[in-house]
Amino acid sequence: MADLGTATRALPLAGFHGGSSTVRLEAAPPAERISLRVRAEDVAALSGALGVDLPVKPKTSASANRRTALWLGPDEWLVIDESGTGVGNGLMQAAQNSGALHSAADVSHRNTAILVSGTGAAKAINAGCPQDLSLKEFPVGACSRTIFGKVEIVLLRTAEDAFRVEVWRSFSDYAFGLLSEGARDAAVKV
Amino acid sequence: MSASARDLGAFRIKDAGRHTPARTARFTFDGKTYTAMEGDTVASALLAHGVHLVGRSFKYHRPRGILSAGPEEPNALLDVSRDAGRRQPNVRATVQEVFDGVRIASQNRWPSLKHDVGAFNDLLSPFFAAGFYYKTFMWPKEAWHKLYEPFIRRAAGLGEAPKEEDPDHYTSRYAHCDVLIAGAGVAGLTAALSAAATGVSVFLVDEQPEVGGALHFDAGTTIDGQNGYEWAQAAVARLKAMPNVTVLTRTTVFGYYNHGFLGLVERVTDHLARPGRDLPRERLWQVRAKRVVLATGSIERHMVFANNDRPGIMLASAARTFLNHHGVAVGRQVGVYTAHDSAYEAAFDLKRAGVSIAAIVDCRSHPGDAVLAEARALGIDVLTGHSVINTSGRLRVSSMTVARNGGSNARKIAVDALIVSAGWTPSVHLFSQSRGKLRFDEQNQRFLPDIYAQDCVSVGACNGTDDLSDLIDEAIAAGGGTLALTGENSFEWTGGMIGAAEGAGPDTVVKAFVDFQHDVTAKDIRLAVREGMHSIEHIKRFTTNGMASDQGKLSNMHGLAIAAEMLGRPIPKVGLTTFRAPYTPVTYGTLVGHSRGDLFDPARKTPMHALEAAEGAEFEDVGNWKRAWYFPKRGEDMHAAVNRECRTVRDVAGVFDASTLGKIEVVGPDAAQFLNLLYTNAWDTLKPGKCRYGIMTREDGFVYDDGVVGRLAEDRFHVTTTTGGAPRVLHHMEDYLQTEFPHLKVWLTSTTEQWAVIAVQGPKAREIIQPFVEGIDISNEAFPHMSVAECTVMGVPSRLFRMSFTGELGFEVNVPADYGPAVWKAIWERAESMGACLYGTETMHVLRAEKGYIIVGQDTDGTVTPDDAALGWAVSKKKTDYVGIRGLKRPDLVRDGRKQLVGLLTKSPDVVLEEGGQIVADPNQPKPMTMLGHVTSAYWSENCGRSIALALVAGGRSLVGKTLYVPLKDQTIEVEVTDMVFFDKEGGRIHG
Amino acid sequence: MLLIHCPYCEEDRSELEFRWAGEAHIARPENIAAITDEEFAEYFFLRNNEKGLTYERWRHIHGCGRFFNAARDTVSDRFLMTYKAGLPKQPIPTAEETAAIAEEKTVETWEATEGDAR
Amino acid sequence: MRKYSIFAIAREAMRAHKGWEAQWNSPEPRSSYDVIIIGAGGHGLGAAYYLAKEHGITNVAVIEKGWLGGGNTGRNTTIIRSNYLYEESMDIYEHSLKLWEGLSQELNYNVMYSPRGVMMLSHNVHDQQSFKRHINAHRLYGIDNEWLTPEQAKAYCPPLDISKTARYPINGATLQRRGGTARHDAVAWGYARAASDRGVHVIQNSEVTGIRRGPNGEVQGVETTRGFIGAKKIGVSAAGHSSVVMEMAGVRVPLHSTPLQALVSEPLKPIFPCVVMSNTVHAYISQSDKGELVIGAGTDQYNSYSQTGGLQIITHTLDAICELFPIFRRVKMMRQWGGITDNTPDRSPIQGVTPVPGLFVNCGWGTGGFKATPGSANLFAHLIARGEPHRLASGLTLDRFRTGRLIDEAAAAAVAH
Repeated sequence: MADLGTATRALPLAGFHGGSSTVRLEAAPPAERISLRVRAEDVAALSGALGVDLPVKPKTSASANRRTALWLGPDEWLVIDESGTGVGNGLMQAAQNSGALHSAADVSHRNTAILVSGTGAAKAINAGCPQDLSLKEFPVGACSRTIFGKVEIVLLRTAEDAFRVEVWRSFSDYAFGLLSEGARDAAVKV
Repeated sequence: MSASARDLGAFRIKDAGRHTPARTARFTFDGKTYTAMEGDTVASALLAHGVHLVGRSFKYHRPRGILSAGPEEPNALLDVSRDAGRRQPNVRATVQEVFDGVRIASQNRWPSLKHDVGAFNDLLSPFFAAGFYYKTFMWPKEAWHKLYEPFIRRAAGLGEAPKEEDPDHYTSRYAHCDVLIAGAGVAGLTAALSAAATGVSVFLVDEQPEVGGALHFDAGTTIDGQNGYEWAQAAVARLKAMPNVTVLTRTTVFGYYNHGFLGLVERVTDHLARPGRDLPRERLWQVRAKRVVLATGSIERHMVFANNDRPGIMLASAARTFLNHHGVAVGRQVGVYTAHDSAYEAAFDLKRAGVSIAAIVDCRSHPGDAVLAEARALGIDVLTGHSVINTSGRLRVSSMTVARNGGSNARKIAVDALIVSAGWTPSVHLFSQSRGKLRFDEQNQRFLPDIYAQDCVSVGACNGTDDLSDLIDEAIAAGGGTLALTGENSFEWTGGMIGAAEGAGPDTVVKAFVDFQHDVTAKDIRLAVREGMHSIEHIKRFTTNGMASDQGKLSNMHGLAIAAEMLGRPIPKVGLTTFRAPYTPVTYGTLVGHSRGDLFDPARKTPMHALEAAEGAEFEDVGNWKRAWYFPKRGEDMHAAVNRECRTVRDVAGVFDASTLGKIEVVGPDAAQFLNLLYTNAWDTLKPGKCRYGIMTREDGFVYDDGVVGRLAEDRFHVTTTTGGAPRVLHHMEDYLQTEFPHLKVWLTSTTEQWAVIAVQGPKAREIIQPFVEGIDISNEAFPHMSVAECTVMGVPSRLFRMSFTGELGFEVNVPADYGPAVWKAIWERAESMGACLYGTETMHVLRAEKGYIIVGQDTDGTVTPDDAALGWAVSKKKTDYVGIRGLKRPDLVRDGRKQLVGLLTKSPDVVLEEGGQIVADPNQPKPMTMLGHVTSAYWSENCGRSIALALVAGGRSLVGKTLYVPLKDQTIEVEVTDMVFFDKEGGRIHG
Repeated sequence: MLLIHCPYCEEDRSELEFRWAGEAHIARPENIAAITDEEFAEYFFLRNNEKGLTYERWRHIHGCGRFFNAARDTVSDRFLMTYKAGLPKQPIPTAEETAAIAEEKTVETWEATEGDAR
Repeated sequence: MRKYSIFAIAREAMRAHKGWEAQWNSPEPRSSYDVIIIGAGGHGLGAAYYLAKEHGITNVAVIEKGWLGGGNTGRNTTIIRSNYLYEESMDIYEHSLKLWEGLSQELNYNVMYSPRGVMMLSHNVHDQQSFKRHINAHRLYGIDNEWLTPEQAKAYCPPLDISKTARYPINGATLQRRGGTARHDAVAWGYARAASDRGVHVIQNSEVTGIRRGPNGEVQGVETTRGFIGAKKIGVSAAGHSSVVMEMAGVRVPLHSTPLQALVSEPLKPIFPCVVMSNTVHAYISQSDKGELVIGAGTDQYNSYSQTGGLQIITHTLDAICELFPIFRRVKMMRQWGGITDNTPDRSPIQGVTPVPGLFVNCGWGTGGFKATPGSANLFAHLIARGEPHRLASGLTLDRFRTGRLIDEAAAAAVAH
């Protein structure tokens, strides 16, 4: 009912930014997300419906028209749509239109994202992430669900010196805090 | 600067050492100010000023000096402070670098280092033999804890723990590399050059400020025709310039763990006078290395002889380091006592620097010919086949008593320092930590790496490779590359011994120290053997040999040899104590790293947290979550606030944040079938648009979790779990889905945080939310109790549940989390205007208890079945299978007299029971009493106008109406057993 | 901290991403409702707890989320192999690895083990 | 056995301690014994001692693969308490605590039992409910344990941070004053000496490789690295290795063996007066008489016999310690080590008969075995001598896993103890 107004979206990290001389930290803008579960035989159908090819190789992602599909497991993807800013979730609709067997759950608000960039980005993330983030082992486009300190994150490398850290909303200020410490340490001249 | 400020110490040798005279730093030791050169360690700086006495030993409080020049130091442990908050006990003077303004103090002495009353213990030492405390202090019984122990505790210990919270910060970083090289001496540097050239990623780690290892003291080494130390600095400069190489100095590899995982601690600021605020004090590196090259070198051993612990007695290599690296002479009239050629070179260097050498006393009859010839050439008096059998000097050695082996022709020789060497012990600590197996090298009396347990190789001195060119070849090979490098030493070294020296044998009673810090002597070790300690571990524990903060780097081999001799068994048959991490002590703060304060453990907050805080909410910790506990108005205490909230919810309505409840989206054609297997109730009968309360057990049949499950569509369920249970329930479900029921077409997704959940409960609940809800009719007829529907709330796609945990008409509005604050604000504004309240978890607990609704984890523990919890109705009798179906049938789970959940009413309505109170039938029975159960929930119920309680009671349901007792600390409370519903027994309100 | 090869991610990952899930290849009885108390205790409680070669389950809980099986030596903590859930118990690949376990399992009198002195 | 006393020490001091005799015998094994106990830890040695002292059975051998007291007895953090929840647990741990109180005198060996108090911190409402349940049970059962306010807790243990701003503020604590610590090695050595004095053979450095059984399945003896040794009865008290030994007799037990780590700091002057444990943040700490802070870490998550564990277990423990005691952040870890704990599904021990005639088992003490040493040993001796459990241990039998009558201390054992 219009007179009671329409709810506005408030991101958990709204206004957060920080970092150091070598690392920039900022909250990512709002996005639509789904957790997508699909059997191998239906991957093609969902790829078509979503307009982005679901990658089937571990630790890889694919992007098309502002939609990114991240391989999380053999039948699991996180699909992020950065153009989706309105209410509702176009990804859910698109998946449903595929007509193929799948499970899509709207997690647009479960996750929030932190953008980590700069020459010290990998070092900052390694303050809490045990994975090898060298370009050789974790090239641009690589993604993985992993551990960051005491919380779980999904890590996506968007450029040589830029990462997207997807984290559950109630863990996001912890993640931001640890990234801030990592960023400070990454700026220390050895 | 004034003359005194420029006084760098009377024992500085002009033009010796590698420091820059222009750069000095002032520091204090026990209140007296000294000037040091930048690059000095506290040890070298004090020695430059002729200060040898720096500490007192652990047990006998004997005066002690500086024994070594490195991390193996057992004696010179000092209290080092930058300011009050940055005080560090037990710092090794041989490792701590001097910086301007640092304050140093000696430890374990009172009133002063020179006059320490504790030294009285030394006189009593005949009584304080190893393990004496096991044999006395037993009478009277209480005296140990009340009298003896406090005394012993005060006497023991070394430094004083910090009294203030540490103002410094520490950081931590994970890293990966192809090759990690521990130690940057000749071997480590060579291996690094070799490996780096192949392009692999290399970590080169060394604990000292500069690389070079033994080259710090060994001035006789030439590499590539260059002075060894200079070659090392040039080599590391080349390595630092390579993109694939990381060089870490002042960094110790303290632990070698499973699967190529190593712990490193980098000391970042402890050597700086004015560290920047962003600098961590220390950094923990957690490195996963594909391969490890151990180039950890070896440690010189002291000689074990009578009174070998006086200040001024030190390792020959240490004296050489102080001279060649720091430009400091350890004395003016120096004696040498050795069983190894290396000490001769120390004498040569000192002699050339103008220090007079009293004599080289060599217990061997045949030292190396080359060193002997050189000694003669330099006019140094060498006594072969002789030993030092005693020393004198109270606070510093003043003479050594020398005798021909066998004891004849003893004489005193005046010295102001005595440098000793019994040979070298390979540093196999990290190899051993990696679970490699050692072998004993009979000929050289040392343990060497034998069988490797991980992808790791030892090179150089730690591998027993003494010859320099062999060492270089070995290191090049270990690096995996090729390299043209040659090197030579001025002398070949021979000799070495372990165990007690002349005059300290089994027939003697002298104090010949093996472990300096713990005051363990050769005779203590023999005593242990005499008392039946035949395993080296027993000997270690009985004498505490090797258990001091140096972890036996100097003492272990000597102790082993003395024990072996006493036992008449070869050394390998006596065994070697295990090498444990850390190699040298590591600060807690470093290991903790970032995990402190806010980052110790994530505090999870709901989307509405800030709004609730603004309304004055008090919060409670539930798992990781911060939940609004109650909302006190001005002047209200918890009791008053909760009473008001309880009343208001039932009279008008209340708004509650239920966002923390776990949520799992269960999607797929076989969803209902899956839930049938995971919950005790049946789900295929649940129609879309309806919800149902579900109980989950594990195979053992005990209540595991509960929650309301809504069916949104044939193939989509919205499952809720307890707040604390969410992660384990999902894990439990995934386990069965993936490994037991993989044929089912269904998927699980955690949506706990997708939804902000706003519960509106109470008679006016519908009226409150009505205007916000679009797309469905929420009238009682169209949307009765236990309904669920997707709709729009304030223009946002939402899920609306008609359900209640209060017994009132209730709704739970699920909106996408980012919209939570806006919707909460709007609903609360309207609710408030209608006289409703905000309520927290405490009121929720009271209201549900009034209705007899249980809380899993409070009214149940891991031993309660659904039937025990009066939830038997939720266990399907028809289903042929579900998780728990068999466990529930086990004898003990179906026997009579099990503890059952019932209500309790106190005889006097005003008395509120204590949660956790135990229940008995006869309060006057003798202890130990027979306890029937305990109170699980107890509250003052404003709505009932009396106290209420729930309890688990043996055979409870058969005791309804009976009187039982709850004996508390100060009173015994009489209670009547009742059913579990205290309010609105007919349950009409929920359908309002 | 162990390094574990996830057969789904096809990569070695830190133990921090994994959760141990007990002995492998213990199937839930088809007719569980019908088995005896003894059989239930056997299924639910009794485990081999091998010293040496053990077959166990892990879940890559902070990675791909999959459960999988592993063969590990509980003396050295060395992984011999990991394989996907649902596959039958896999034989140990090489004789030398089996030998390695035998080596580990030699007598543990103190000469044999203490400080690993030989 | 030459009695230990201040006078004995004085006498020996006069002659350079040359007169001390071996504390225990190291004999060649006989061909057979009435009872063989496998495992010379505190439990096994103690059982042998009580067999000789209270049941007159002296033809006993304790067989140990390594050195006596070298397993968990010599690797634990020496905490003693009896404030468990269930009656079966209270029975055995309180029986043990009573024996601790007189053990030094009983053995004429100073085991340094130090009743300095064991404090358990409560951080939230749930902790408080659980602790009150414990305290009330203890009071009615005759066991000392009391509730402290945060201020009282701070007064008893000054380094404690009770600020409300802490991540998990402390809302109270329990204190068992009779709880405390003892010198772990001394317990093994004292029992070994006293048992040896009564004729028991302590046979170290001999590994049991098999259990020989007769026609009716009854035990006949053990195969060892020193050959076969006959026995009418066998008691297994092998802690982390219990599964391995029981397997030799074809008996499976519901155990899994996991590494449990601990660490000590450098020696410091007295700063920490008692034992403090926290289930919520997973930590426990005390200070040894030598001045080392003794800290118990958690168990690793997987089965292992390696006596080592991951660094992350240590760091997580120190997180918690430094939150509770911020002044310790600059203190240094001097040594870390691991033991192998044998854990049951309900975190309570198993002590009782087995399906094999003549074979008795004492295992599953998990992370709590040290405090139980005298009590467990005493009741195990009774079991072996009489062939049936003592009343105080009657609930600890293997059969409970069939009937489902578990003694679920798991909740109370959220933190290793």
